[in-house]
Amino acid sequence: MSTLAQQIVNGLVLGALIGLIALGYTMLYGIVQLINFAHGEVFMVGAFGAHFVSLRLLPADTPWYTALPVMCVTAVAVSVAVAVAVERLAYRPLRGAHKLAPLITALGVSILLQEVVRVFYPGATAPLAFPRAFPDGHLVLGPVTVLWTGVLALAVAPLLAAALHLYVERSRLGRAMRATAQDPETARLMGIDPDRVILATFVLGAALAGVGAVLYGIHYTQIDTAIGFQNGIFAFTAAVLGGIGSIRGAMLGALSIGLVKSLAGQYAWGGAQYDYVWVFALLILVLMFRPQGFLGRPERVRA
Amino acid sequence: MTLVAERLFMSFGGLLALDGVSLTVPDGGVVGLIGTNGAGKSTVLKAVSGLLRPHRGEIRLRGRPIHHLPAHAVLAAGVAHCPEGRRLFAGMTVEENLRLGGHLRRDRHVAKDMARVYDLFPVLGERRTQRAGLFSGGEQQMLAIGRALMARPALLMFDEPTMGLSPIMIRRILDTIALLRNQGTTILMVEQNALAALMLADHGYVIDLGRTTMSGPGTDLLADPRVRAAYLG
Amino acid sequence: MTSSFVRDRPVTEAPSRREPRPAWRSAPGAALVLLGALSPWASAVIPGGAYPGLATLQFFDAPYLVTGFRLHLLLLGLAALLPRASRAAGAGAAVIALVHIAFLAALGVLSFGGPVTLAGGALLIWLGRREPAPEWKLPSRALAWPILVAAFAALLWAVSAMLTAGGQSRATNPHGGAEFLSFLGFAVGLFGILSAYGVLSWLSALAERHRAFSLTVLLACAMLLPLTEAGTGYWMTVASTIGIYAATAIGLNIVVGLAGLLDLGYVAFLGIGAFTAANLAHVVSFPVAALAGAVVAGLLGVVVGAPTLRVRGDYLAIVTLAFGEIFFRAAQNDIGGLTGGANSIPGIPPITLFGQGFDQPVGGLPAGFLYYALTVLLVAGTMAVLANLKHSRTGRAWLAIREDEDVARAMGVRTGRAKILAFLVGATLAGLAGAVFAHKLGTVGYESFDFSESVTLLAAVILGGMGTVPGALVGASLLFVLPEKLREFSDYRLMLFGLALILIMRFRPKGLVSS
Amino acid sequence: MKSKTTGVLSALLAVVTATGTSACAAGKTETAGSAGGCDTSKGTLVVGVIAPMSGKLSAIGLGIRNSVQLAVDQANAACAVKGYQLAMDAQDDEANPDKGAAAAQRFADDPNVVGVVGSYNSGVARAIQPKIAAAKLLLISPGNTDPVLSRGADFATAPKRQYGNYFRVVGTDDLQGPFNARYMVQKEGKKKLAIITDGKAVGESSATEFAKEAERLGAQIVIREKVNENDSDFSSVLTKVKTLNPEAIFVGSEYHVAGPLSKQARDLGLNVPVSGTDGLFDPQFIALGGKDGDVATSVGAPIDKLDSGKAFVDAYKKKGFSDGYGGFGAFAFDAANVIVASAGKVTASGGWSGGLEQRAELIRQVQEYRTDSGANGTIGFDQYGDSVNKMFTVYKVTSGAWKDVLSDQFEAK
Repeated sequence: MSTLAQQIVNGLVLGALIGLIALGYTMLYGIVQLINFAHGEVFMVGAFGAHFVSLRLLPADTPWYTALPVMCVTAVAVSVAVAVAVERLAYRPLRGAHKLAPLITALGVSILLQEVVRVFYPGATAPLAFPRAFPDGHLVLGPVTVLWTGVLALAVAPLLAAALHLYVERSRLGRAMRATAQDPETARLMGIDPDRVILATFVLGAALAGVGAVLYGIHYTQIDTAIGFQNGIFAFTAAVLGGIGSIRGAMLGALSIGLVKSLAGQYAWGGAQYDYVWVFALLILVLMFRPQGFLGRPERVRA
Repeated sequence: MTLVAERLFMSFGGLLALDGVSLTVPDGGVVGLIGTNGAGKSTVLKAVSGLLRPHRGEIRLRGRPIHHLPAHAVLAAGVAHCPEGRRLFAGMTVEENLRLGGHLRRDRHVAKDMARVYDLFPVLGERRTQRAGLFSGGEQQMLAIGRALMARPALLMFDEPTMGLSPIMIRRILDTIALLRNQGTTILMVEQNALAALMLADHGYVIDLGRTTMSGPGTDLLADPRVRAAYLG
Repeated sequence: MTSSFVRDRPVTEAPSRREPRPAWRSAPGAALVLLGALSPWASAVIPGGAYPGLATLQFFDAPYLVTGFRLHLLLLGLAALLPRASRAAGAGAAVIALVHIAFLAALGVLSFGGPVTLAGGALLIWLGRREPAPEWKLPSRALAWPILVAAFAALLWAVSAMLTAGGQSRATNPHGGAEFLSFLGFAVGLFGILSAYGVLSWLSALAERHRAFSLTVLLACAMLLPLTEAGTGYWMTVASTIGIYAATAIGLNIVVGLAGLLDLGYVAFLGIGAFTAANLAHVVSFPVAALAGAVVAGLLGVVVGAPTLRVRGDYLAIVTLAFGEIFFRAAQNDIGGLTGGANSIPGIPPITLFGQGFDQPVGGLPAGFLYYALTVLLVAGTMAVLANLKHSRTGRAWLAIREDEDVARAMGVRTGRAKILAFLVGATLAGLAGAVFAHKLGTVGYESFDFSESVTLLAAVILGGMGTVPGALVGASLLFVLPEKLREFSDYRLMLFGLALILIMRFRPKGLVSS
Repeated sequence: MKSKTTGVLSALLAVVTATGTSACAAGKTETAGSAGGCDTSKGTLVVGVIAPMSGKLSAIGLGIRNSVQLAVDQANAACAVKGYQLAMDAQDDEANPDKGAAAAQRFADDPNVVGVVGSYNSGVARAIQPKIAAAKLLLISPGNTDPVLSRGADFATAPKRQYGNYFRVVGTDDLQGPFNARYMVQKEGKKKLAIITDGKAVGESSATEFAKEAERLGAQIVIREKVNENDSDFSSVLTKVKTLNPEAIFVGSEYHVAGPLSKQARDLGLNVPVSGTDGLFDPQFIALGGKDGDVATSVGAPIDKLDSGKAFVDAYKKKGFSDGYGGFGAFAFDAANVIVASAGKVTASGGWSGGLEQRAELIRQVQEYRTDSGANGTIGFDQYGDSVNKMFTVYKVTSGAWKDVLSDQFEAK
């Protein structure tokens, strides 16, 4: 029983962190139907940005309540800057091209970003220790122990997802995003500039990924140039599982992936070595029987 | 002259869609475009509103060239386009649809204009929090018109506003268009229902295979035997 | 499924109202390129040593002689005087100049000729004429055959030159990388000039009309590669690896290019074929093992294809990605004792035929030639399959599904059957290639079949040109030759590769060979 | 129109011919002369390197490359191979067997290559071995620990040399795994052990050998699990392991997995030592979460206990490489020195032709090579090509740094 509870918490923490990346995937796909494989790399550069500011710019004795916000702001700034640059330089020229062209570009961007960080960031050829910018130690709830960083992730990720949801539902820009997602041509007739909407989507997704990167770093205490790719695939899977285009769905999908990975490692056949298999098997099953994912709209409005 | 389009050429994948169309919409007037399916009527509207870019030719709004502008800039310049098939945002409420219509506006009169739309179409006001997808065809067309009005356009373009509606609704929509004209809005409309269009229009153009084949005051065209034979059956 | 938003934008071509530019406008740019070509390329004394210490930099040692890259620049500069050629020639010259400026900068030397040439190239690109290529009449058969033979011979030369440009060893030729990229720049220029004059489309139309003859000559030329400078064991190995991936990519081209089903886990079929053959290697002969690999992969292709009946578009892509990941994990964990897990399956014997081991040299030909020949046949075979399917009833059904599945169904296409057939054929071809892969490499392990390999294959199909017969071959060659040649840049190798992907998609989003 | 066509075609022909000749003309010039006062009139000999220089293992690969570069530079300065300049050619295998095999083929074809230091991954070595056997190209690995590579699948019962041209300077897993087990069971008194591996060949085989010896010594392996190398989150596996209350965890992987894993175990309340082989023995292990009490075994005596080892470290630091020498730089340095010294002997009486005869002679020289002053102490090879140096050292994290605990010769029991 206590093991089950512990495994559930383990899974939820992992899921919450993946969820912050998944939000970017789901928004972007919802609006431009682009699988932006480089989004994981946007997350990765955010982590390195935070690492840099903490180790090189902040004095060593900066208390965590100062360091953490500074790192978050830096990570967000770096992620957003990279995402905007990628959108302007790599994706925008491809509007109107065949649908698979941006996919290959995304792959190229992904390789390029990983390599640029690996070659030019000092020490990035190996995993780097991430600064511990949060109180060490853990919360003990009966048989379950959670690191404070895990508690933070569990609190912040759903909060940000909710904030994003509200923003998209209530704000003028959010409305423009939803309109573009539903019917881009008519959205243009409403005076919505698709370039601005797409750019805004990249910015929002990157900002969330930046925050996610800091939470990820302080929780797992190490980063490397490959964290973007692996977690990016998980995040994209989560977005599809939850119903692509849906913000709540992305969070829900990510939490389910975390849970399945964690619980399958404990209880399913094959143990931890097959945990990925169960995650992807779940994905296939869900898509076969509910192709739109958990919360996706069954049929899109536009033909 | 509110809008002047001169010698527009456009082709899709080698097929000529517009082959030198020219037309003029005077201030405060109603201009009707008629023609068979695929004649290029909708393409003209899309070219004006910036959804498509003509390969050659010029479109000027009050003397200012707009053919190179993106759609949102054309709207900002004062041209609203009420597209074929209504194209509402079905997942959004009436109110959200109207707000999107006034997306570019930053002035304080948006609420007043929304109230005016509700006055014009009371049914929308009653159901303002319902999703647009739940509405009947006629109600959807009302919402589409209301949405276009929210931009306070100088020129309002309708693409097949009566398509697929019941005769009563057709009457209702055409009355509304007439009312808008009387209030001073300049209108360019595409209609397959040539009779309705020409009755309403001050001036009409017949478009065939991407060319203007005839033009003249609406009543003259209505009287023309060739038009009667081809479009009025 | 909805159409992509990006496609809803106006699909218009650029307005072509511009007057044709007079030919003389390219003259200043051409003059600058020529001037750059003939000027010395370094203006400063190289730090840390006397000037002759860098005598190996062949573009230093004889500043006014016509050698290597200098000749390329001269040719491009002269070609730029032809009105249509100026933009392509300018691009080629600019690439060469950039490569050399960067190379000299890395040595801490300022380039003098480089900026001049770069300026000339930029001027040519800017002022050059853009207009559609002229169309040429196709010649009679008597003339067509010799022309095709000459064209393919030129292709063979180009391939060989491309492979050997810059030499093989970095240690003995430290600037080999720069030489290669510089040659690439020349090739880009040449390619562009030919295409600007419509020669390439003319040739491909010619080849299309005489398809059987072209294929024969192409095959013969491919078999002659070992006789060129590229005929070393190393290039034979690399070329046969490329061949295997090309055959796999052609199989993927059927699934993605013809039927429009995006598959992100395709490398699993290569793996299934390889593991099947590896398990059978000591039991049965190669042809049987290869057949078994193809059959098993084909059957699993049907299993993976089954969800296509329910899932569409990008969702299908995710399902295939999931299958690919499941295969990878299962192979890593030695499922059923079939994959060797972390230890991989070692000691797979080379293919032998009439007592001749395929890894041994035959006659004067380099070792690895037999594998090369086998993969050439494999590629030719899969290309024939693709070409035949493309023009068959099934192929038309696939194309209909690719354009619009609902319409296809309304037209009476049995879409479910057609889609599963696409997976079946694609997977079978990959399985066959996998069997050759296993024997050639001698060891098969799960690492060879991870997600990035699937992505590379997909990139090969898209870069080459979706749905085209030579596209996958061109794409696979590019994706496997480029990293191999870029080895000279060690640290920057993958970075350049990523950049190349982005640039190719930016400037040729339909792929290098578009239909 | 007609004349224009011919004009264009003839121009093209001219271009093609001209470039053809130029391609032949290119790359003619040769470096000749002298470097650093040595006679290098006979040309350049190449020491190849095959290592993972990009991806997760790039720190190890770059350490290997730099260390070989150091050895080559030292040899050039000392005129170690008379008449020749030495050069290094490092090829990235991305830890991928296909890429490694292609790189090996490239070296095998090149008569200037005298020998190759590589590969790091045992999996890559398996693909390389058959490719270069016929070319008799010398291959000395600084990092392969899989016993199969030298002694065959039945390495414990019926060892048989697999390839005459294959050597290695590191100890194999069937020695190091048991050595680690003996320390953990006998010295630390751990009787209930858990094993976690990363699915790669090195980790799996060392874990298997560890388990065999530990069970022979009366300990119990309570669970064996596998994690994904690319994961950062091991909490699920560790929660599962925790229910069985092991007294120590053997991690068959490298520091990038073992370090975070050690920390996450402690965070879950599983505060037991983590133990592993040389892949853990890196300062980064501690930075990434390795805690006091964690154990790593490594081949050879502690590098700073040997004068030759210290000399290597000093020389490496002096070079100012941007990456450290990593866990295997010292081995790569030793391997490169074996190649240099043997090449010097072969070319002493005449030049280097790169022929099969000479390559075979080089292999004979390597087989007889023996020194006690390598960076890792004794360097030499037994009849299987394995290192004769069976010295291993136990290191333990003490107050946040690795401390050597004991060094011993391993003897099979």
